[in-house]
Amino acid sequence: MSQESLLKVEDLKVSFHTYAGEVQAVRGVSFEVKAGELLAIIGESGCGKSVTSRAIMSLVKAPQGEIKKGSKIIYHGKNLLEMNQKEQRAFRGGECSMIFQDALVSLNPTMKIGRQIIENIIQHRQISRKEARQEAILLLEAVGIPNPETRIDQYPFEFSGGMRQRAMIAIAIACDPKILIADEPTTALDVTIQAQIMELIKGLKDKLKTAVILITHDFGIVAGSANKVAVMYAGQIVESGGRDEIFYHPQHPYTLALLGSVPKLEWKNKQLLHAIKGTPPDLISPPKGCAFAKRCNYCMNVCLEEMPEITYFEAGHHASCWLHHKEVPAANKKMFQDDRKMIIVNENDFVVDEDQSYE
Amino acid sequence: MNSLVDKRFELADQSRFDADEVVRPNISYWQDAWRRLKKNKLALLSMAVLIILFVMSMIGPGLSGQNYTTLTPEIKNLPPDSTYWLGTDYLGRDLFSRLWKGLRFSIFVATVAATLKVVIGCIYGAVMAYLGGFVDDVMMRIVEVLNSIPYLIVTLIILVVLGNGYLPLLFALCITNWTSTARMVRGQILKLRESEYIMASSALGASTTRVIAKHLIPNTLSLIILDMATSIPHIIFDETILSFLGIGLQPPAFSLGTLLSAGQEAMAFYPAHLLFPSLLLCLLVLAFNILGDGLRDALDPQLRD
Amino acid sequence: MRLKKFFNLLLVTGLFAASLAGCNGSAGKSAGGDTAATGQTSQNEKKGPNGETLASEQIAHGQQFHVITFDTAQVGDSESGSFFLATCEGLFRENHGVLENAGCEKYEVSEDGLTYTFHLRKNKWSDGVEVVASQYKDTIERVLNADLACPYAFFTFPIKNAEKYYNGECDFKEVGVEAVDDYTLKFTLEAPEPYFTDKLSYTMFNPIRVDNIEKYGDTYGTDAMQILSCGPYMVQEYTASQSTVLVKNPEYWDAENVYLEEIDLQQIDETATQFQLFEADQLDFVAASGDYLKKWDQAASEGKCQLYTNGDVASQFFSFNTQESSPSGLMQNAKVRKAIAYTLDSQTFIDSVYNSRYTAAYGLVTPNIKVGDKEYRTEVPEPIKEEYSEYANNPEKLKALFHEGLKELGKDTDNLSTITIQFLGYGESTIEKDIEQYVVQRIQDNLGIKVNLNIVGDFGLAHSAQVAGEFDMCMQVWGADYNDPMTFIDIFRTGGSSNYGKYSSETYDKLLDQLAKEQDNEKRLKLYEEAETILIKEDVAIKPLLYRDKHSYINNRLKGFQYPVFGGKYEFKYAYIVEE
Amino acid sequence: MAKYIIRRLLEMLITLFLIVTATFFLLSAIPGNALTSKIAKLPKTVQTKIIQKYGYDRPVIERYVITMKGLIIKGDFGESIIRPGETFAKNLKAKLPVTIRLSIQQILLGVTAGILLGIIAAMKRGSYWDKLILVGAMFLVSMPSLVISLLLQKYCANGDILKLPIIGWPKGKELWLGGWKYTILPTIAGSCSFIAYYSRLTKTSMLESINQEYTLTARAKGLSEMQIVKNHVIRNSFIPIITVLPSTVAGILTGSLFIERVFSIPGMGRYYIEAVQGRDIPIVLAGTTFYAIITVITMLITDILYGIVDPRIKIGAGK
Repeated sequence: MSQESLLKVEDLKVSFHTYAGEVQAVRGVSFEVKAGELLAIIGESGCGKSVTSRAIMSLVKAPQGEIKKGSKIIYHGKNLLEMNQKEQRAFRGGECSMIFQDALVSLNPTMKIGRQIIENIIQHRQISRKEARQEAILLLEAVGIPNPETRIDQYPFEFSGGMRQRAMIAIAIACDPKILIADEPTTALDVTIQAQIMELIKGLKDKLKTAVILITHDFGIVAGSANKVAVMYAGQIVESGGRDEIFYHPQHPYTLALLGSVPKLEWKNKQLLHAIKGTPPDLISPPKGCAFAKRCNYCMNVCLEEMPEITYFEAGHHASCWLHHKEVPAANKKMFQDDRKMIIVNENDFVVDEDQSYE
Repeated sequence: MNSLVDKRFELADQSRFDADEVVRPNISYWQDAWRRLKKNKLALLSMAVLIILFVMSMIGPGLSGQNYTTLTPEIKNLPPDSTYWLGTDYLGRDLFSRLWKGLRFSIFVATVAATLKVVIGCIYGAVMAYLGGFVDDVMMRIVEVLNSIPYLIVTLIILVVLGNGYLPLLFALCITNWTSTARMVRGQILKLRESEYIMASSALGASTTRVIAKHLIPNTLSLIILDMATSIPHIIFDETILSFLGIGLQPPAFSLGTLLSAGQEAMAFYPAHLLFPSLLLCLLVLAFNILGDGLRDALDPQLRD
Repeated sequence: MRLKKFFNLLLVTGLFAASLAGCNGSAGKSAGGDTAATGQTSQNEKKGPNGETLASEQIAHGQQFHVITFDTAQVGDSESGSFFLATCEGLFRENHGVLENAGCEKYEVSEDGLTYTFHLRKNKWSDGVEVVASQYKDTIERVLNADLACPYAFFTFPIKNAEKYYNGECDFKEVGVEAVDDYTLKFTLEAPEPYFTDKLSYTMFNPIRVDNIEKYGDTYGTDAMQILSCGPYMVQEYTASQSTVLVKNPEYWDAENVYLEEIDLQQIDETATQFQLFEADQLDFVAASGDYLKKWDQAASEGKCQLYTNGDVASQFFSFNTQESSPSGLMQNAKVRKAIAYTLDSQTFIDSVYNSRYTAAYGLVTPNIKVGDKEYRTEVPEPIKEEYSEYANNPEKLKALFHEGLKELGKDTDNLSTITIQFLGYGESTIEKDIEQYVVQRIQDNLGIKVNLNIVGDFGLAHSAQVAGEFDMCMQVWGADYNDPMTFIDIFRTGGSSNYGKYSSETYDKLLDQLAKEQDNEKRLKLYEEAETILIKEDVAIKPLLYRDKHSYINNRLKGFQYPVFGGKYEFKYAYIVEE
Repeated sequence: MAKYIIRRLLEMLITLFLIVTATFFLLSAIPGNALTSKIAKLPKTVQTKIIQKYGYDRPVIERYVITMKGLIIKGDFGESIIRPGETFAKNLKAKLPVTIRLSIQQILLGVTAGILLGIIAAMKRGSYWDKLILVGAMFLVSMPSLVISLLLQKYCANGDILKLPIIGWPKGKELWLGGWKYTILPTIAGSCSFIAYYSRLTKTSMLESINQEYTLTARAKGLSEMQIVKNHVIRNSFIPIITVLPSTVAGILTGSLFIERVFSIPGMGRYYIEAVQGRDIPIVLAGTTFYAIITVITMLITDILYGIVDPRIKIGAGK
């Protein structure tokens, strides 16, 4: 952990200007990621996790999208947001690349897979088209696509869903990026293929020492692969820490609620799935207190009025919740802890598969 | 102190608020579309222009109080003055009044013909899509044949068989235009029928009527509205062309097209006779076009964020 | 749209009745005052027929003729006629309204008026072949070939046995045409016809070259380049609907009196464009239209161009449906018809809606039509001019007359507004159609009855409605086919094909029969007068409206250019360009 | 592929047959025919002969059979009724080059300028350029081509600004190339609506492509805007453009009627409309067939093009 962080995001704020008003999609997010580390950002859809990843890639489109002043995305000591176009482009695809959610729409339907990979290689490396093609074949092979020589000249619609996502990964890793952002890479795929894809990403991380930012809403995926987890809600990180801390000692009611909503094999008593009541707040006019307050079982008066402070726990684990305030009555805290015990029945819930699953 | 602390950290009364209330107001598709349209200044302006034009076409002919139907050659080709605001035409009729009266007919023809076209097209398209198979093939072939016969012949024949007047003209204008709507509706319904949410809703036991009412119609409606908005300028032009060829509306009835073709004959000496109808026609078509564009932007769900 | 103009032409002017020329009494007058006489030889190469200084470049610029066919036998319109006036020489050629010998040097008519002997001039085709009498005979044979169905075949019917041969009832040998020798041509007629020579001046009677026709077979008549010329000019270049270049024909017998070296014709559809080009000296002559009239009349009076006015031989009138089956069922009564007819004054009408262009008509036969050498219209007063003035602007008198008529029909009513009559209108342009409303207004204002105006914008439809008698009154235009009042009077013979109102009068028919036999021009004049009066004044089968006219502007540098009354729209033979 | 084209051509024959039949009977149903004006004032004997010559004394069905027989045996619909001896083929030879050149020039100018402007508008979305193009296109599309032509004639031809001929068309040796000054005004007048239409279409289609996820992917690869537009957006946004091209091509044939009339150009459009108005059945039938063949063939070409541009579409793979 002494390692220097590769990418550091500080107080990232992103807004979108829509007809209805300014949507504050990301409201002061900070995190960092080190080489060879996998950071999972988890949250419901619309919580700003994808926007965060796109902000890192400078893919937030003006004029609707705006990265607020004071936001910093520091890579190798340089603020990406202050780089010029050319440097940004070199960073995108070269230093940092991205795997998108739905490969079907994220690949150009009218361009052969090979060209889409080669395009990326040529853009960032000084090699000929012919060499790039060889490279592309190797890449396809590396991501587990059979017959890469023929596949390279096919169009995306000729690929199956899993194959497409593999091709997408091949594009992403074509230039040996230092950072890889995977935005819900497996959402559109079925379970067995999900596992294969995740294994592939994990393998890359270990082999190439790539830093991976995994955006997902699925704890199951996080459990098997993440080093660190950040839980996002309504444009903010509400809890962040090492995987085990988040899974076994969640400190934020939202994290707990998310964990509660994951079905578990070993639930014996026919517990119902804990759905989280309500829906996320409108980010055009975010609540002045805790954004989760109105959906929270432990909501206190203060939660509705003031933003909670950040409470730090063990190394790197922190959460923003009033429950951890020293003046909170023990009864309230106990309520939370009891619920936590009930939900996290078995400590092995999420680790079962870690060693055997993806084989 | 305790009491103070207690109050702040007391559990909030959950019944005081509804977790769902925080939800951003659930704007329906149409509200959303309307909201988008409202943001489009140009579209709003054109809507205002259309309303003004519509109102003027209703009250305009009587506004100057001058005669616009009786031929009084003694006062023909007068320049604009305080009595005849835009002057008189080649037979001494008040141009100002005629302009609005002609506009009334053009608007009337365009909207009614567009509506008719859309209705016929929808029914035909829906029947094609719904019945499918052999019937679809035959009906598509009919559309194909109709598309390949130049509309002038079809129009001529209709005007001949049904005679002169408003109704035959309306009928002729819509009959030559409906095929595109039919094709579009057919395509859209076929696409929707395949789509997952419709399958899902039929699987959940929704009746056919419900599927049609709840899914097919709303999802086709935006396309139909767009189709109508874009056909109106086309139909206005078509009507003009027919009048110009002398097979459209016959005097004493007249439209902007008739005024335009009469204006063209008088152009060299009384440019105003061509200028004003042209300007009005341009304005009308322009407003419809811009509104159509605005509607497209507003109704296209792809741009919704 | 050109076709519409073509329809208009057919409608307005008959076959050869050209669309413009010489009203206002006598033959065409040009403000430029060209009184060129043919046959005069130029004393000096640089001098024109009247001693003017000729321009070094003798090129005239005109509008493309909308030629429908290049087969003389099929010609039935004045546009095609214009083409053949320039490229062909018939027996006669019209010069300032007078027929002059052209293809024939002289001719004799027998006492009984049945035999015509023509002595031909020595003339050559553009390929050097002599023009001979048998080529004229070939023409008659070809025109009478029923398989070709030539529209104006009936012009040859006065020739002995011609109609029989046409109907396949006899051999061609029996037809009264004979090429006595190469330069003598003889026609024998069925019955005397005083205006036979007038008919002979038409395109259809031009000599033909059978060898040339056979050369092109079925395609003959479709391309100007196929035509062999025996007239003043020949075709050098022709692009359909676009342009034609005619050049002087050196083989023409009168070539030394042909001044123009070249005639460039170009298609210009829009009137505005025509005037734009005329103003820019790129077009040498242009027909007046609409409001251009005022501007260019003014320009002509200032000497900026030459004004050419002349009456056209076309008459415009309303026909009343004289049958009981007419939509209103009232039109069989002459008093009803008269009351309606007299609501509208022709003079006020043209003053109001036509800028006083054209001539107000109170009769059927137009000016410029002759009986013998006398002009009919100057000899015979218009039948209703006087009577009309009694009724002019007198609604009470008109209504009384109308009631009288209704009483005779047993359909009198106090409330005239319950009566509706059908007016079948026809017009090419919006303006023409609009004008018909004026008529409606006059009838409604004066009689208080309702007039339902049904304007048909399509010729075919209008004609069908006319033939079917779906009208109480309909607008009709008739262009003269030949230079005799008969061309007009004959329309209303019982059962005539253009007698849409189905007018039928024994007296009238009898007069027509009498006329067919009568050779004495004085007597014929009387008979015509009688017939016209019965038709218009007594029976009111029609209401005359106006006589069309020719009204054109010619560039100052172009002299001697003519608009003939018959045979074609333009006559280039006598034209020349002067130095300005 | 070949099989597909053959099948399509066979289908085309059926469609053409239906079109010819429909046109024939529809035209025959109207009172009056091409002879009406020709014979209106002739005596009855001659009228009968002429009617017989063109077979109008026979029942419609018999005329139809004769026409179709003629079509099969001689391959044409016979000669014009209005202009004796003239056939459609002969006119086609003279007038088609004119129409084709006019059409090509109009389409080239209209479509390329339209697409270019559309691309500019899409790439500079929200800028003054975008607004200018939008407003300009709106004006052009809202103005009748007649008015545009008249304005051009009035202001570009009389030497004030430009001195261009206001009428005429190159002929003879210059039929295909040369005589450009004659073609400038008609080409501009005729292409205005295309410029307007295609610029709007291109812009919409481009924006749609730009909003697609794959554009984001391309951007994530670090490609420049130019590269993205060139490599990813254009090809995809051309698909809808290609689908409307054939209707443009087919429509221009009769669509340039006003242009041909105002500029006195001897093209097919005018010829055809005149034939329709004159009920010259042989010519109308031939013209309609010709028009339909062009429509069907352009549709076939579009389908093939479509397959080239969009690999997802397989030509000939069923419906």
